[in-house]
Amino acid sequence: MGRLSVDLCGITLDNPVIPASGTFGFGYEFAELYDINVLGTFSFKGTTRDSRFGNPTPRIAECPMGMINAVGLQNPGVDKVISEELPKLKKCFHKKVMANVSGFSVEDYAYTCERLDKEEQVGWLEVNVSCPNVHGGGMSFGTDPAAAAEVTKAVRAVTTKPIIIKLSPNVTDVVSIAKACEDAGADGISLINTLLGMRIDLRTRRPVIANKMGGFSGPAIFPVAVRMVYQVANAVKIPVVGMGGVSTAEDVIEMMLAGATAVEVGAANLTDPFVCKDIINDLPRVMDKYGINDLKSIIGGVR
Amino acid sequence: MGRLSVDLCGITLDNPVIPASGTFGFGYEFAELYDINVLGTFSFKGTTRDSRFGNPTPRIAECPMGMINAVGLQNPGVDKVISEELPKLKKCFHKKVMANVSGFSVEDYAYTCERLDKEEQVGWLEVNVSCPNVHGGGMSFGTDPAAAAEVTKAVRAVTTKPIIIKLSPNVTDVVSIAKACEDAGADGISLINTLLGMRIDLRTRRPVIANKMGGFSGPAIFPVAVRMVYQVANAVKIPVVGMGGVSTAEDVIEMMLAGATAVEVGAANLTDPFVCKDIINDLPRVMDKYGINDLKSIIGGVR
Amino acid sequence: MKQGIYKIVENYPLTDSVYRMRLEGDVACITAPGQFINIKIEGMFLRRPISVFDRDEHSVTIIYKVVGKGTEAMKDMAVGTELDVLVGLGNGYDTSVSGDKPLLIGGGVGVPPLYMLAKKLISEGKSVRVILGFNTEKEVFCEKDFKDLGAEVAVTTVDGSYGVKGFVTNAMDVPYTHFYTCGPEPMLKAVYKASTTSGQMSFEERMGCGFGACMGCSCKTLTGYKRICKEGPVMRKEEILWED
Amino acid sequence: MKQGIYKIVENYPLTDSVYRMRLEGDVACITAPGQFINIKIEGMFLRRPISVFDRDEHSVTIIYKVVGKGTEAMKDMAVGTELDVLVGLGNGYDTSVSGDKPLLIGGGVGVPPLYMLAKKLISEGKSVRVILGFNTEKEVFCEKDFKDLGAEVAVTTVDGSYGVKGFVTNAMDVPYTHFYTCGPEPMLKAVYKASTTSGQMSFEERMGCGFGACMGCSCKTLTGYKRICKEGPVMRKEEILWED
Repeated sequence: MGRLSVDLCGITLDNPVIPASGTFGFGYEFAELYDINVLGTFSFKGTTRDSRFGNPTPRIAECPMGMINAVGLQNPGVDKVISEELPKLKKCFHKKVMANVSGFSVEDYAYTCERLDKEEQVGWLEVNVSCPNVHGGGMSFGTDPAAAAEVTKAVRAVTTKPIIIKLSPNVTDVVSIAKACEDAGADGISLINTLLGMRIDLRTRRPVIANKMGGFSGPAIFPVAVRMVYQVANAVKIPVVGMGGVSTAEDVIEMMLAGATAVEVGAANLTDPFVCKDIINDLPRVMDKYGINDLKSIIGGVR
Repeated sequence: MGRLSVDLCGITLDNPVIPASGTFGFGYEFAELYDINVLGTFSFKGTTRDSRFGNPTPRIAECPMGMINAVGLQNPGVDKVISEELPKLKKCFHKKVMANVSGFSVEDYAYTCERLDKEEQVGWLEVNVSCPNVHGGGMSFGTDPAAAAEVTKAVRAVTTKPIIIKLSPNVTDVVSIAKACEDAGADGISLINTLLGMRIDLRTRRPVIANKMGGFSGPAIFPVAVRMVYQVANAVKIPVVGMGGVSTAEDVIEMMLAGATAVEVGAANLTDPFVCKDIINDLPRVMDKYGINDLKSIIGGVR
Repeated sequence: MKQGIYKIVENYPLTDSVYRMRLEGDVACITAPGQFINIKIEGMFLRRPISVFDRDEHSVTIIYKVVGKGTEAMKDMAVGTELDVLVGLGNGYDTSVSGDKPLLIGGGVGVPPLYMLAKKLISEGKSVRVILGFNTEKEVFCEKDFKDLGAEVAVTTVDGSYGVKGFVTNAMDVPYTHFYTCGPEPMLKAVYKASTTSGQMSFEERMGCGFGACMGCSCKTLTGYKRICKEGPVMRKEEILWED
Repeated sequence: MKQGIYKIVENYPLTDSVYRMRLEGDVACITAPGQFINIKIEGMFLRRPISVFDRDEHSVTIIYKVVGKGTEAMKDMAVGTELDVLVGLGNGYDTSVSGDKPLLIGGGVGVPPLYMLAKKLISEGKSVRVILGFNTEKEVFCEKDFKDLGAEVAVTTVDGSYGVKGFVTNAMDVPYTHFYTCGPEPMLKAVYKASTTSGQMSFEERMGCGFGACMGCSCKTLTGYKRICKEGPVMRKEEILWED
């Protein structure tokens, strides 16, 4: 194992950098830009039982150091993901991929995860109980410890692959939800999903986003993400995947010091398509600068 | 009443611009810089029953488009505020001031508010149930509807001045808390207080802030603030004072469209001491640009 | 698609709010008229997508309207400034199906992408007619550019202060073999209705990435869901599904 | 305090990481040595407080160390760049109590504010001795500036590569009437302990506003709570309360 490598739920990552779900499609668009095998892994576009178009447009709003999106889980449904997307991905990506799953009922989650469990290339199931953009959808599971635990149990029953539960920051007590997921059999926690935000167009006096509110991401939310990663990492024994506004190698290190075993990069991929590759290339220099020999040695290293 | 004026709980403000508590001291420092009577009003430094030094330093951290503070309610205590600070303020400010109050028990809040109720210059009591920087302090009252209602009732019993409850954004359901305060007799709601955030110094591998976490404010949090103001303004009948990242006349208008009757300006005062004066001067031009004749006509005007 | 650093070599106003900017750098991946570039602007999080007006061997020219903070910043940029730009985005117009008398219809800031298209069609020996629609005389731009290419140009203004009074559709009663259009959605709908041949229409939408990653600009078509930034911005008339 | 736009007229390195910058503008409100200015830097939220090295009629000179993103950006700023700066912040040193043989003790980036102080003391006819402490020879700066004023200068380096080997306290065994110091907190503590007279010490703290509004930089003293940015940065030896 190299100085950048980490172990995430029993699978070795060459480095901790993981493009986040919804910002990297199913990988092959980015494979036209660079060899995506340089990545630790990536989390593919949030997949549901059935095909979804998602929300009406506009789905995107500019914010200071960030953006709001309200895509609403557009995806072709799990069957097409398996029959069409994964074969395309296999041609350009030779590592385990993280399968991101959303649902509208406990049964939905179990159905989708059961199918993805059979896919050899899927290394981890990242179970999103925190999408802010679907009414009556994943979000409600992520704001209540009991509901999040119920989803975790249902998924646990249908897969032996590592389950990582992706949590929402839009809650009073993220630690209680993380602990409930751990107790219910989760192998890891990833956080934070987007903050719920809104912008209004002064000209039209309408919300910029057709769906009114949406998920707020980008460097603006980094301090909230570091805080929640720190809180959760200090409360659970399973690994934490940190995300939220990460866009530099320094941010990756800060997240890992806070307690993250691996780090997802989201919105930054949309404004700088090469950002993950650049972060990976930059990490050794930044590690040297801060006297870090082996990246895994700093996980949770904040004093 | 001019085209900028609004009515806040029965008191006319010449304009809706209010420097937020903790960023404007007791006013007289800023009075050396400009005539603070141009303001709608301002909310003075969070006052508690007893004198407090607050948290150890460092109390401040830089963030992308924002900052974290963990001052921890440093103030001379309500008796000295009345005997020393208010007389100084009276010399330079001839309008009603908003008294910001924090506490560590329901009795604390009532004690402090009862004393401030007798002060003629105090126009409104802004009751902060949301300070993130005091352990076992105001924050816990602001994360539970019943506790927030209890504080509201206790304060209601000791004052006839308008009570504005200042809410935290670090909650799952801000609307239920706002409604509980309204039902308990609040005359207004102000939000959002700071988001809980954290930064880590890569050199020292310690949190930048001595208290580890602190309140995150600045333009970065504006989209979260607009969202919560919109949600609360659509759920309660009492006026909402919007704040969180406001730094321009455009931001004031966006907040008012979202539902704010008046708008507090916080962190921006710290990086640009003249910002509130500048916003007030700039408002007529920006109103003209967006076809707004009378500012109060746009309150809650988002379609 | 290519990400690169491009240097501003021209940046000047055409009207009160419309500016023309030329950027020097590697433009090899701009392969079709109707594509766009996506510009990173200091202080903005999202890039600003702007359609390509023209390209030569070493530079790309765009024409943009000042509508918000991003374009406000662009208009004040000095010649010599270097910008981080994604170039060669979107599908662009297909000239192979134009027939010999294509009609190009642009409205406002929908006009610029038609210039490189007209140039290509004319180089292919086709007889190009262009309709440029504006609100009023002082907003008119680029008429001469199209005339200099050898296109037959009609200008319409809503208030009749210049050219034909009314909308672009008031000038569409001419013979043509295929149409190409770009402009605000109400205009696209009107052109769609008034058109009597096959055609291609370029759409606008708020974008996240501009290169197909985020699904921010998806739309429904008769041939499935498409991303305006990737499978678009140009759609065939036959596949368009108007909502509401 | 005054907020104004100041133009960079000089900006050059003194050592690998220490830079000297001169800013032109209204400096009338810089009234005492030991005050600081607070600079707005594009892309940073908080201003960067930097102590004043010197001022003349129309400009202020600062010497700053590159330690993070803000100062990293400053070192790359071109002459001619205009900056939004708050000037005339903090109390500054009081020269009226210095006696005739004041001792000035600076460590690292604590050295610069002592320059304007030395200048003022010398102009008042006092005999000024200065101790400048650094880690190693290549980090030494400003020795000549102080000598040119007519001060007696001793330099210490921790590794002995230049001047007296050791800490500033190794050079304090001289007669003096009052001391003035600025530097990292461990040095201030050592000077406090080693000193045999009254004195004034300048403190550093992370600041929010820099002008007394936010209580971000408060400290406890024997005479009550003080704001480093407003009642400080200079404290009297007699009032200092060392915590932990």
